[in-house]
Amino acid sequence: MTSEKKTLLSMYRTMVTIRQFETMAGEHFAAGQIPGFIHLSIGQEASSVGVCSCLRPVDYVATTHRGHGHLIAKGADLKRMTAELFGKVTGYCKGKGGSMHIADFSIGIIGANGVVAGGLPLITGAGLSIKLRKTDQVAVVFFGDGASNRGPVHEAMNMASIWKLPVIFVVENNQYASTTPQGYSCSLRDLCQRAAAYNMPGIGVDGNDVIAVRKAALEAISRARSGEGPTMIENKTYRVRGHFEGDPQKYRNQAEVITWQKENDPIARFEQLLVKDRILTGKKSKTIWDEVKSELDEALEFAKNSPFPKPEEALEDLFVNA
Amino acid sequence: MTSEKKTLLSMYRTMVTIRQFETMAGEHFAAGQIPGFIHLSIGQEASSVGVCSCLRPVDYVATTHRGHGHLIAKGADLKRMTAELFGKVTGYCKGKGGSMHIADFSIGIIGANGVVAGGLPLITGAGLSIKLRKTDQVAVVFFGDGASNRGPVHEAMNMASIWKLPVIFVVENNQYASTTPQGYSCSLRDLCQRAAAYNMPGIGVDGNDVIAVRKAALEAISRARSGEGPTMIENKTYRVRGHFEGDPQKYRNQAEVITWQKENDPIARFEQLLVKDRILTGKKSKTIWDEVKSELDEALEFAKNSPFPKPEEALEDLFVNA
Amino acid sequence: MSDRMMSASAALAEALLEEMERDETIFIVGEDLTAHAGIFGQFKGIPEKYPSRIIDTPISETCIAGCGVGAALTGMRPIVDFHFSDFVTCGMDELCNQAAKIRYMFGGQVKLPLVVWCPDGAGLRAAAQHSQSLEAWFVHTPGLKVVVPSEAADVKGLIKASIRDDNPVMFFQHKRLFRREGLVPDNPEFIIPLGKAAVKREGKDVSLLTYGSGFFICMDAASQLAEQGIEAEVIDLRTLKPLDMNTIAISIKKTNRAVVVHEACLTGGFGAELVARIQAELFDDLDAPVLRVAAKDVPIPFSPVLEDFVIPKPADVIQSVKTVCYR
Amino acid sequence: MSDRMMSASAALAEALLEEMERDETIFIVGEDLTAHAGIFGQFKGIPEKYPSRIIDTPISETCIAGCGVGAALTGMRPIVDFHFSDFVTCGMDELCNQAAKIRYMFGGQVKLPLVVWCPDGAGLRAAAQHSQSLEAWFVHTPGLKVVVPSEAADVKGLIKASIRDDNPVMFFQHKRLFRREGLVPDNPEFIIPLGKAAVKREGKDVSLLTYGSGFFICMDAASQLAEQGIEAEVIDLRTLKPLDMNTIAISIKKTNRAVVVHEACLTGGFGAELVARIQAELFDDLDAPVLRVAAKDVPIPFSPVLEDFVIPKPADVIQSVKTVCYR
Ligand SMILES: Cc1ncc(C[n+]2csc(CCOP(=O)(O)OP(=O)(O)O)c2C)c(N)n1
Ligand SMILES: Cc1ncc(C[n+]2csc(CCOP(=O)(O)OP(=O)(O)O)c2C)c(N)n1
Ligand SMILES: [Mg+2]
Ligand SMILES: [Mg+2]
Repeated sequence: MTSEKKTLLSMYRTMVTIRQFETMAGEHFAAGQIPGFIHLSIGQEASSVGVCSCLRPVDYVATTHRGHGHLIAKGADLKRMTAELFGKVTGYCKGKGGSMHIADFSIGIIGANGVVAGGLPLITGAGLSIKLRKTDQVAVVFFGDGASNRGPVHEAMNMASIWKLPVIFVVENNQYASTTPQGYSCSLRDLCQRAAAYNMPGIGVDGNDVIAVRKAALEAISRARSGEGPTMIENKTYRVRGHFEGDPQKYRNQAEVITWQKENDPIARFEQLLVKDRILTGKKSKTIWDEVKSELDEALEFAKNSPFPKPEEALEDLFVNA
Repeated sequence: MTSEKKTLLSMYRTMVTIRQFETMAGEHFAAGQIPGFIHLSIGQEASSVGVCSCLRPVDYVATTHRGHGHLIAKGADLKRMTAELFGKVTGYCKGKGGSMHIADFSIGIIGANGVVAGGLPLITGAGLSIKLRKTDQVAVVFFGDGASNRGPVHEAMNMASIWKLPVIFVVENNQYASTTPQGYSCSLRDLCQRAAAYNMPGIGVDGNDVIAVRKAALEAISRARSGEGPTMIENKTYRVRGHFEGDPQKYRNQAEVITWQKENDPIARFEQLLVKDRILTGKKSKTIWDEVKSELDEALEFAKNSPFPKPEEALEDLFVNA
Repeated sequence: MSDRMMSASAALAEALLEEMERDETIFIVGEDLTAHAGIFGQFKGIPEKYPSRIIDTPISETCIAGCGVGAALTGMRPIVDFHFSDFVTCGMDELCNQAAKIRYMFGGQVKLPLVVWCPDGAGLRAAAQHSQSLEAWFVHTPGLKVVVPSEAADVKGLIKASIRDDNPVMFFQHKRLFRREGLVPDNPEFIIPLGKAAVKREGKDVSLLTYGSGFFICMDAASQLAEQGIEAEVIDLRTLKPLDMNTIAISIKKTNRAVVVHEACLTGGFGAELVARIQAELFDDLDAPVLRVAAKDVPIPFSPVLEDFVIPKPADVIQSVKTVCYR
Repeated sequence: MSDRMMSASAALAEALLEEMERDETIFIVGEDLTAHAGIFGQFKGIPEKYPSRIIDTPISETCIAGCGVGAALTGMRPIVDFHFSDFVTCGMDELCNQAAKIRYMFGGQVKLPLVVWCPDGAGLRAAAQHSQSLEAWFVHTPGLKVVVPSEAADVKGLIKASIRDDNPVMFFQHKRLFRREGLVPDNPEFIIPLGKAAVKREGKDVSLLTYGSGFFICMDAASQLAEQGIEAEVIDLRTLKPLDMNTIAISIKKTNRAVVVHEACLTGGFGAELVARIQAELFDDLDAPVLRVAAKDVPIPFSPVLEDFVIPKPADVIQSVKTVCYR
């Protein structure tokens, strides 16, 4: 198999992993086994995988409250992620973070973020750091259509632009910010138009087409590496689950959701393509889904069998050498 | 004399008043009679007067640390302004504010602001208030090229746009933000291009041409009043004094300053125009300068003869009914 | 007129509906208000009754806060919904450098009738960035009033007083207490003046000074203490600024002992201010140091075991009470 | 090696030059740094020596702060210049919800060596939005260290310790004290560990606990008090978090009286925390209440008469000392 084909299959597998991970998380949340609240990115897997499939472990990613997909696509460990969601001591953050606060600095994930748009100033700092250290890393930040109206986005895009930082701003326009339709909170339909305000290329992409997303990301990365500065990518997609699990969703018609699910599912679309190009068969696909399932079962087992932290461990990890 | 001519002459007089007021302030600051620090807008009078000549007392203006010109153009009382600069109890703020914090709510000046871009969120609120109260007022905010890179600008312009608020965003691009050249801190030369990011008209104007500024302002006001929403106006101008009085100005060549002063002084340009159109004569102009001078002498006298507040008055004015 | 059992959330909505009826300059502005009547359902009925006076915004906390300030300066009485109190960080300049200072800086020219409504507090496994109690920052900012109600009736009486106040008021309401029910008077003119604490349980042995979620912790502790023969007086401060030192002093002159309880983390919390004032003003009345019970000095962790360990519990109050009572 | 007289500003620049020489991951980022070597000239020599490591930014406090955080997470040791401490309001989320919480939230995975340098304080007739002392907000934020030096030598020793610390440090330096000179050791390894207070004047009658500009007020008051027969011990806390309670306790066990002095406004200031701890931990050692001397609870007004009235003076310290000494 060519390396290109391998890549495509591995992307498919990652999308399937995200889908199954989040489906599992949703179920266990509904069953009361995951505390707090969780935000699923089901239906947006192409955005995570299209972008992160182009990144190496040394490249940085900052993500959001809806970050499971980005984390998995960047290579995060399913066991430690699951355990973190369950609040266990074996989780990525020893149970201190939960769904909204997972990071893995060893593979360049500088953090999910509970503050909408909170990742943008940080990624600008990561970009500056790359520039000062003169490495060929790139730094990617994911944020939402809702986030795009926050002030820090403006400051970060401007700063990345004037310094020509190797940063990629990926806005995932999933058409809602919590209860608020994108078209209400912004007078533009195409958020990538805002790139022009920073003299930066803005690429609008069908965000449920993983190949198109990947192409845009590769273009942005090549710009970043060659010192031409940041790029904004808008992945147009759709959030098929509620904002958070349990969301009453009075703000939209379920028919809209179903249409997206049925007609524009990024995994189904990619699968069709792979089948058409004879990279995947129905049987192979089933194998992948099954393999992923057992990987996730293992992760779940691991999480369930792991202990909770000891209460006093709440006092650890605040300061280095404290 | 036609009313049009009267308006033009009154605009000229206001520009002269601002120039003389600030020249006086600079002198008294240098002489140690004005405490703190002051920022002069000498050379930018066309922007203040071009815009404010179109406003009525009921219309709102929010200004900046460099606000004397806007205040005077909006009709502020010279005596109370001068007294405030001197820290006297007869000043606009009873000595509590100083140069950076003057307001006159009775004529719609909702405040100068020591926080760069601090006026933009406030003016959005004023705009929303107008919309809710259904009056025909308009709300104008002045801010600098430096300010334009702050996040609140993004949030305010977006919000004003989606709600079609009767707000006018006037960016005074005087080419420097303290020591920082505009071209360093932003990848665009024309800040009015950023209006497009909010689906809002952005008008670039020769900010030292008071007639051009007025024209742009009238256009924006008519849009605002007819419910079409906000407009951004960029007045391209130049700060001929230091950022603050006493600024060593190592960041620029004095030749640049002198060129602007000599070749692009907004008052001289307007005077030439008025003389050419036979609205003003050299003699009439001298009379205006002299009249303004004596008005200012009076203001100065008033300020100097006014008492300082009593120390304990520092405890007043914090809360209503406190 | 009689009292009804209702939730803190319903008490808030009722108060707002009554006030919005009374004064048409009142409006509410913030994120995600109309679809679900606020993300906690706290504005139930308002989107239907006053659709143009409850306004959804983009995610723009800085400008939302500033919008409130600008509207308050120009004739309106805005209520800004801050979504989660944790995000006051995104509007600190508008709250602390603008709202708090404008009247003073401009020599008293203008009034600024603004209510900043902030749902706060821990206990929902919402982790470090959605669980804070940040009232102390605002207590340390001259020009702001700070209100932290506990029971449903307090919510109603205090939000009304806050709305009618001509000054900016930071109003913190605990997320975990929205559904908690309490008796609320039926009278639309039931108003609790800012700056009045309430003695909610009388006792002679120790004064428990508290507010917000701390109140319920103290009431719980007080019942348990009573069984052990210690009569704790529970004072619900309700307003932190202005502070009702008078009620506190009367209590301490009687009990000669005090414990301060709040959910915000210990160091630099409002309890510190309270202790500093008490020992300065009532030094000779104190038979023991004033102790503080508060969250431990870490961000709020996610895992239930950890979170429960960090936030204060009745047992912590009981222990401190026994220490000051030397038992 | 000997001591040299130098200004606090020169001490800062010298320390930074030495540290930047030692460690090439250190850089400075903020507004208007290069043209005039910082708006107070505080980075003298650095733009020439390390032009690529002192970086001018647009006016974007939010992103500047975030930039520091992001760079610290990815191998650098940034120093963020906040221009005026008043504008921390524009970076509160990055400081308090990000920098302070990241290490903890992520279970200790990463270190965050960040210094946030904030010129603060009143006395320059700069009015309400350019004169604040806001250290208390950060003391109340778990995850941040807080340093407030007074003398030139402290500036040098503490900035070095802050830079070498692997945690985020808020460093407040008073604008009015930049030109004030003091003896500074010549030794590039002269470092003052965070969390060590200094007894800068010994005395037996009362402990004056202070930091930053308050230190000079206390030294002045102490000389005047000495003439009147009261020997005040002056403790310069230097670091507010971590706090050196040990040095404080030793002093109070000797003097049995304390007055806390700071320039920040009284209510909810750091003095409250100090008093609360002292009375809790040293109750039996106190012969009098611990009093606080601080700015009055209003924004800083512009007019010199007003500003001078609002900020604390040696006379205020003297009066409080006499009160606690019952004279
Ligand atoms: C600064 C801030 N404001 C508000 C919130 C509450 N909040 C969490 S997610 C969200 C919507 C975000 O929308 P978007 O950016 O489009 O991302 P999506 O949820 O669609 O992925 C809101 C309002 C927050 N976490 N942080
Ligand atoms: C939020 C904030 N950051 C920084 C400053 C310090 N400062 C005052 S004026 C100024 C430059 C402003 O430049 P610009 O917006 O272009 O206005 P101009 O001074 O040119 O009129 C700066 C950095 C401030 N007052 N507020
Ligand atoms: Mg969205
Ligand atoms: Mg400028």
